[in-house]
Amino acid sequence: MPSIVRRVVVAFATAGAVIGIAGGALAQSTADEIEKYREALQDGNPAELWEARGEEMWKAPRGPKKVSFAACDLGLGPGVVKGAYARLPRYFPDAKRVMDLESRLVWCMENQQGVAPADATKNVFGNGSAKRSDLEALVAYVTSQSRGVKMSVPLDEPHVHDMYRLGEKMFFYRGGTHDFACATCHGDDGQRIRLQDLPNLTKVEGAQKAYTTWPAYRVSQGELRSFQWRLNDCFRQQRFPELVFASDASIALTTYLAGRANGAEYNGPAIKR
Amino acid sequence: MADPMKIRAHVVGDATEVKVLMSHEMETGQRKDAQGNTIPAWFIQNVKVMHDDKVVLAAQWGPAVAKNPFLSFKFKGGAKGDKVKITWVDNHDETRTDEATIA
Amino acid sequence: MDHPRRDALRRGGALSLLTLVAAAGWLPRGAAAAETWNKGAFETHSLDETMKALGGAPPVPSKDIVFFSTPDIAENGAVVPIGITSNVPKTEAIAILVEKNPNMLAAVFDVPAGTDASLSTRIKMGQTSNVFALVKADGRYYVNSKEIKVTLGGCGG
Amino acid sequence: MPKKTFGGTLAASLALGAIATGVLHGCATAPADREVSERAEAMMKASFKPHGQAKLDRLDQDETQRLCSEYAGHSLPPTIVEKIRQANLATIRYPADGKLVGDWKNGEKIAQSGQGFQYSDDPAKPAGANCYACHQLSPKELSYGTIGPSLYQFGKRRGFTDETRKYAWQKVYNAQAFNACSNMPRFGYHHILTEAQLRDVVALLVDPASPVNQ
Repeated sequence: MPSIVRRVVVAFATAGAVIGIAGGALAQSTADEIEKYREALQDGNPAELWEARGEEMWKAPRGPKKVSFAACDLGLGPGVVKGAYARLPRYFPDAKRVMDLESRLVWCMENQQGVAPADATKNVFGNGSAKRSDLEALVAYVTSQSRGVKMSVPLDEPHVHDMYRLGEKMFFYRGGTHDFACATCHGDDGQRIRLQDLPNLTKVEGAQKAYTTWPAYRVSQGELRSFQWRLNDCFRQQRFPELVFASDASIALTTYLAGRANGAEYNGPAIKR
Repeated sequence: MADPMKIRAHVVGDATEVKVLMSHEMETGQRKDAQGNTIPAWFIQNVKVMHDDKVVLAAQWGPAVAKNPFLSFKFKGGAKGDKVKITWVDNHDETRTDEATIA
Repeated sequence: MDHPRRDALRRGGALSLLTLVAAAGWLPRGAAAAETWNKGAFETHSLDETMKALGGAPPVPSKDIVFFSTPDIAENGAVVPIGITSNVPKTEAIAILVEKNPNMLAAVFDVPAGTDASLSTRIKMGQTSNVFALVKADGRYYVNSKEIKVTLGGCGG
Repeated sequence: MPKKTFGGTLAASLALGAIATGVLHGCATAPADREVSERAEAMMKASFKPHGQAKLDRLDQDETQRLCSEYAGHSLPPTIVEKIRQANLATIRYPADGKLVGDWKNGEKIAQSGQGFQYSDDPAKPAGANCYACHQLSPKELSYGTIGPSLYQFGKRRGFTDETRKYAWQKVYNAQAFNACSNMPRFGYHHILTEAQLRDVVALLVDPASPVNQ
């Protein structure tokens, strides 16, 4: 090492001290520093770039029928975006189905804008030919319009209540080569995988903290990821087959987790590692 | 055509605080795609921030600046209603200029 | 756009960090400023190579250069927040270098009079490394460093 | 598929236990609840698609998985605990040459890797055990999880004995032989790791030269 560098490093190296600390103190200082890292990221969230793109898409005429999302009812009336995400999933009589935001957006594309079903979900999660799809931008915009709104999924509605109970069963369903269930990693307090804190989703506080910060800009991927993506990628790591986008099971699990988060202020899209 | 920047400019005391997010891949040229082919470098090389006709910050970036770059700094002066104009140029000679009003 | 000028700079070849920082400090005010990119300086591959370029004017270690909002540990190396404030009087330029990145120089900022010598941005780090904050002030060079650890994460990797 | 062989053994012994004690079904779970479980399972099977090596049969539960799902969130009745432990203990196989300890250096690599069995993984490549995701092992690795207990000085604390080596082998092979409904994957039972890899992971835990025991 050239002398100048050695001098600088010796004179001012601070992080090096971390190496010397053992056991609990080390884990604590690591956790504190990771917390500082997360705080530093809050200063600017690239999710805003998606929100801006999504807002334009929401307002523009789209699809073969040249219809904008002004006709799309997210549960609070056609085109109403403010606060809509905090009340999803919900039962939509026109579709005869409980829907989350993403399945509802796809329904509007197909049924109002005339988009072919295959096209509406072609590149979800950035699969296929594109790195990203319009859906992430639309999701970023719609969710941003519930920022500060209290989560209130209509669990009293019988269809929603049934999906909640099915989602709960799914959460505890162990299977695959590794015996994993959602609960394996998200069923206890204060646990981590590597250095990532795992929210205990069986408790209201844990579910609230987790659900209200999705979708999120993932710095590890440089992309905005939706809640459907979150579930899909959890099951991949659970060694399960692929969870189909907007499938009943994906909506049931979303209903369970969103319902657990009821009462908490929605605070997405967030920025995460 | 690149997506617009997200620029925030606020008066803080006697200075103006500028925060900007840019939409850019900032591809390093060192990564490989699924087929094993190198993904060519594609990154912003120059950034210039103007207040009126004055350059208040100029930067040269390499590909080690993070994807969807973020930059925050302060300059003296600037009044509510003034414009802050930011331009970037990347190594493909693509460029984008956006403007924000100081709040 | 001023292509001939830019190409000339690219052909410059053995441009050192010293001349880079010098160039940054003397960026012409005006439209041409945004089209100057010092290829040579952004292609130094080792610390030795970069530091050797400093020749007879090695930077002086300085505690007047301060890192802020810069964690000791990055949860992900793809985005590492770096904040640097230079309290060295007459600071003209601030550069960020990462010792163990394939190319050391990450960014250089020209700080004109009237702009605070304090900024934050985000860089990529391939692994745990020292990060250098290099400052040019009143024609002289100063440096401070900080080690940032990059951690592994996730369940699937 | 090895799982079927072992799973068969497992299911048979569990069924025997159920007949003997009569507690396998019905006590902790109301019929309405079971109806929801059945619909949830049917819904899952209609909502997943095969992807690469991850086929739909991964949703088929063996008896241990089924019981652990059923009793999740409730305390396990002692009889069920015992049945699960016995059935899983019966699945443990030992190397023909009796050698339980391999190379800790390779064990460390296996402990660091979380690759394997995801549909995004190349099935031709060796799988990892991802021990650090849940456990502290070598003190040099700062990035470790806490779902499982710290294994730092595993061998040193227990003594470098035949019993320790056998226990380590059994635990990695099938943790549910000891801890019913443990969160830990059954690395031997499910053939996640090869016999040689199991030896290497055991070495990481019990070799006096392993960084785990420094």
